[in-house]
Amino acid sequence: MLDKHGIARRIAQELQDGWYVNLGIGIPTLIANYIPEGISVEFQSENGILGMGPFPTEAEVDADLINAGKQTITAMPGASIFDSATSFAMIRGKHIQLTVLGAMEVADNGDIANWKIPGKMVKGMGGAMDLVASADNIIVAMMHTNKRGKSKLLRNCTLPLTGVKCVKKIVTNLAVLDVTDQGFKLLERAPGVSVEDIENATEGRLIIDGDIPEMNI
Amino acid sequence: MLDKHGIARRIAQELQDGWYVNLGIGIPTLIANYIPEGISVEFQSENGILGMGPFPTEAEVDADLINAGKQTITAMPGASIFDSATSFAMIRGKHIQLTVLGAMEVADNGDIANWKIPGKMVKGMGGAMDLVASADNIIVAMMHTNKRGKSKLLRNCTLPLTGVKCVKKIVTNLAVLDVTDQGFKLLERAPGVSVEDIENATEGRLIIDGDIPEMNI
Amino acid sequence: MQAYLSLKTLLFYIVKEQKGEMNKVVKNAQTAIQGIKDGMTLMLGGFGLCGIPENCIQALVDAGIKDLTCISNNAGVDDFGLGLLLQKKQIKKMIASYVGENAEFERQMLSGELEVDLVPQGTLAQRCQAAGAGIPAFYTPAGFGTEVAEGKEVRYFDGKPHLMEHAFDAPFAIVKAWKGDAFGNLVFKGTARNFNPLMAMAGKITIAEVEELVEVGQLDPNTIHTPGIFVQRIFQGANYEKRIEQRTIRS
Amino acid sequence: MQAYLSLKTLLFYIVKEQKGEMNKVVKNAQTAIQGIKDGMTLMLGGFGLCGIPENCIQALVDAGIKDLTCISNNAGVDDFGLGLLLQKKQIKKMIASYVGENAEFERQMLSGELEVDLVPQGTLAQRCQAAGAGIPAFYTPAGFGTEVAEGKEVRYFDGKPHLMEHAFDAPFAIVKAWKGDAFGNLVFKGTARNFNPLMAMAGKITIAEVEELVEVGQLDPNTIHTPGIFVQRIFQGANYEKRIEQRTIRS
Repeated sequence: MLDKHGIARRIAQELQDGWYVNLGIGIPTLIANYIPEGISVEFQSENGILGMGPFPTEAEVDADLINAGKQTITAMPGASIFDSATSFAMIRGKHIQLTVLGAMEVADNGDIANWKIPGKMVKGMGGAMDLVASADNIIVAMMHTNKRGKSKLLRNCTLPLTGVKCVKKIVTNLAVLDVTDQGFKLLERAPGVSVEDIENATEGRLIIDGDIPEMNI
Repeated sequence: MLDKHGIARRIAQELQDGWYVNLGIGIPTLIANYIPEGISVEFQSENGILGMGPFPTEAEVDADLINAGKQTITAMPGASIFDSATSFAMIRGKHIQLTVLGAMEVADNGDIANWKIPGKMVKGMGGAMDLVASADNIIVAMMHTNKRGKSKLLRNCTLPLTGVKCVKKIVTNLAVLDVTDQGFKLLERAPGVSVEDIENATEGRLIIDGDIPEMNI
Repeated sequence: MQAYLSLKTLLFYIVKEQKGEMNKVVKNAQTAIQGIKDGMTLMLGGFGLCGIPENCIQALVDAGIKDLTCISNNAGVDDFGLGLLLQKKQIKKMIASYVGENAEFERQMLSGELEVDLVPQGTLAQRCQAAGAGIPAFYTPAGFGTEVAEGKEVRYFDGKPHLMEHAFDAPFAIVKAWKGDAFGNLVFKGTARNFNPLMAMAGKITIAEVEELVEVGQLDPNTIHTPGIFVQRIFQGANYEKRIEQRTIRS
Repeated sequence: MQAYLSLKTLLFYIVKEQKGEMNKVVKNAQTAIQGIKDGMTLMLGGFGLCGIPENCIQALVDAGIKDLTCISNNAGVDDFGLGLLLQKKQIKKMIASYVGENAEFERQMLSGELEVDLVPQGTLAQRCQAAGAGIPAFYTPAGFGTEVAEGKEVRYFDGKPHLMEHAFDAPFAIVKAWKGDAFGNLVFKGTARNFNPLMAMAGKITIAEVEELVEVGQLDPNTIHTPGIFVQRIFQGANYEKRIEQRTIRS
């Protein structure tokens, strides 16, 4: 079973040289720490920067340089700054090669819910609806089950949707899965996790085709 | 009767302090030479500059600084440069207070034709269609009749239209006229021009209400 | 760019350009917000607390203008940014993409005192830009199949569903820039740019507060982010706190 | 903006960013235009002869690629700019707003050899921007009641008629900038900016030729006009003529 850092590390293996990547808040943010050797990617933050660098040192902190999570950041050499319309032009116009975000629920047709729990506080969708509606390559990074042990990989989402039929791949603490027309296709098991563990934790349609290898992580 | 410079001088009287103005090619360009004392305006050229200055001296010529007529220009202090989308955002978004352009024909309902003569060479509309469709304040600067003596102020345009019901005011070599729901309303006569001269040169509906003063120019 | 003009030309023209209506400088925030009335719709620049018009927000609090509809990506925090207007219950309706980090906001929303319209961030940005550019409506894929799509026209392009979204309409926009001049030209710094240039284009009257007001001609025309035509009033603000929401440090 | 990063941090990260796929530098125009085939649609930046990709146009002439559809505000003059491609009859269709000043263009159009689609200049710009921004369609008042409106959807907003216009679709865009770096970041000079940043956004593959290729990190992130994400290939051009169409001098 993976922890949050393990999930980030596994997703980092998906990165390809030269990609522009948008990382959501939470687990996705951790991915920046695990970029494979020999791979160069640029991180976009939708509040208006491309080429986001690591968090600043105390001396580098600048209130005018933050990411979409409102965290202080740095700019890498070759970075560029732009307004919010240009930022979402990059997103909507499919200039970003990979979007990684968290989710509360994913359905086996690729629907995703991650912005609202009716009856509870609604914080808003931020840029998530634009990201999921536009990106060709969306990976969801999340725990396989919620705090009450209920599966987050469902036949149908129960929460208000963020986007329909958009998620392509899911990396959880238990598994790596593709979203296909027939449902979740199990690709890899986390270290020490059995196919049965994954079956038990998955409510949506699960396709198990042949031997399922353990992640190489 | 006015010459081209006279027409430009009369239109310059319409300028108000603080206005942003787009001047078309031809007579309109001459207006910049007759800005009244105590009035500050900024000229926009739709290829992407606000705060266009006079033509350059030989030493100032820069191939990367031209106006929409492809003439070399200068930039005034306080000028700004932008791309074509931003430029037409200014135009379409009604940020320009006055647009002056030439015309081949104007109808008494405000229709304008100035981009195409069927069977002859078509040079294209450039930015004229955007300008006339968007500007709240459009003045046409032109000769009252064409080279064959035919009126250019018509009941209906005969040439392909550039825009419909958009012209607000016309300044010709003979007169100043407003476009109203009832047709061209004669406001002023050019020096030495009679009301009858103007009636003879105007094919569209002409409203003559009371004494028509001579221009103060 | 000043180099394009000879000194002689420059001196000849600069005198008359510096005065009159082209000079948009007002005294302070209090003067700048004149004309903003109860019940109006305002656009306010900023992302989180980054690049927000601190001086004008305080002036709106001081002036006690109420029943405002505020279009802004966020709603500040409890004791800063738009949170200050929320505390005094001056906001009737909030149009935003993300409103977390604000307990008073939550309380007012749940009690029904505050109306909230949540808009996807990219759609929010594009609706501002469209307003400034005279584009009344456009199509975007964002929000199809979600609550956001309710009541909106769906149209397919290349087989993919899109929603029709409309330009915003705001009599006033308030933005914050790094530098500006008397003509209203603005330059932003870092990610404090965000929604500011878009909202500057969109306001019928746009108020810009700047950290530094420079002489006309000091800003390079090539690097101006917001041409002065989009700004109607400008002033040099004071006492910028520039509060940081998430001070995240690398060890 | 480099000041935001300590020298230590900078040196730590700069090494790995300089190589690999993020480095978009190609050798020259000939290499840059690889993949452009007969019959393709190209966007080409520039207004008149100002800010046109001189090197790539020459490379297209040399490569003899034909039946091209060119989206460009103008069509050059007889012996420069796109006029060079017209001379060799490499252009099948021209999408532009203004095509005067070109006798060969006129001849080909009148003889029916050349197909011409005239688009209002603001609509042309917006259709490029929309393509880059993933906006498939938008509404504009330009052209209502004219030939341009033929076959287009008319829709009223606030009682005013608008036409629906679609985003362009171009596999290649070719732009010319003043400075650029290996990541594809671009800076333009003066009115040579014009359509270039919009077309850079719109091309599936965007080729940028620049007068000066600078080191990554040299361009101030705050003043970059086109972020590198929009550019796939870049090279430093040579022998720029920068011909002036109307050399107008003040006495």
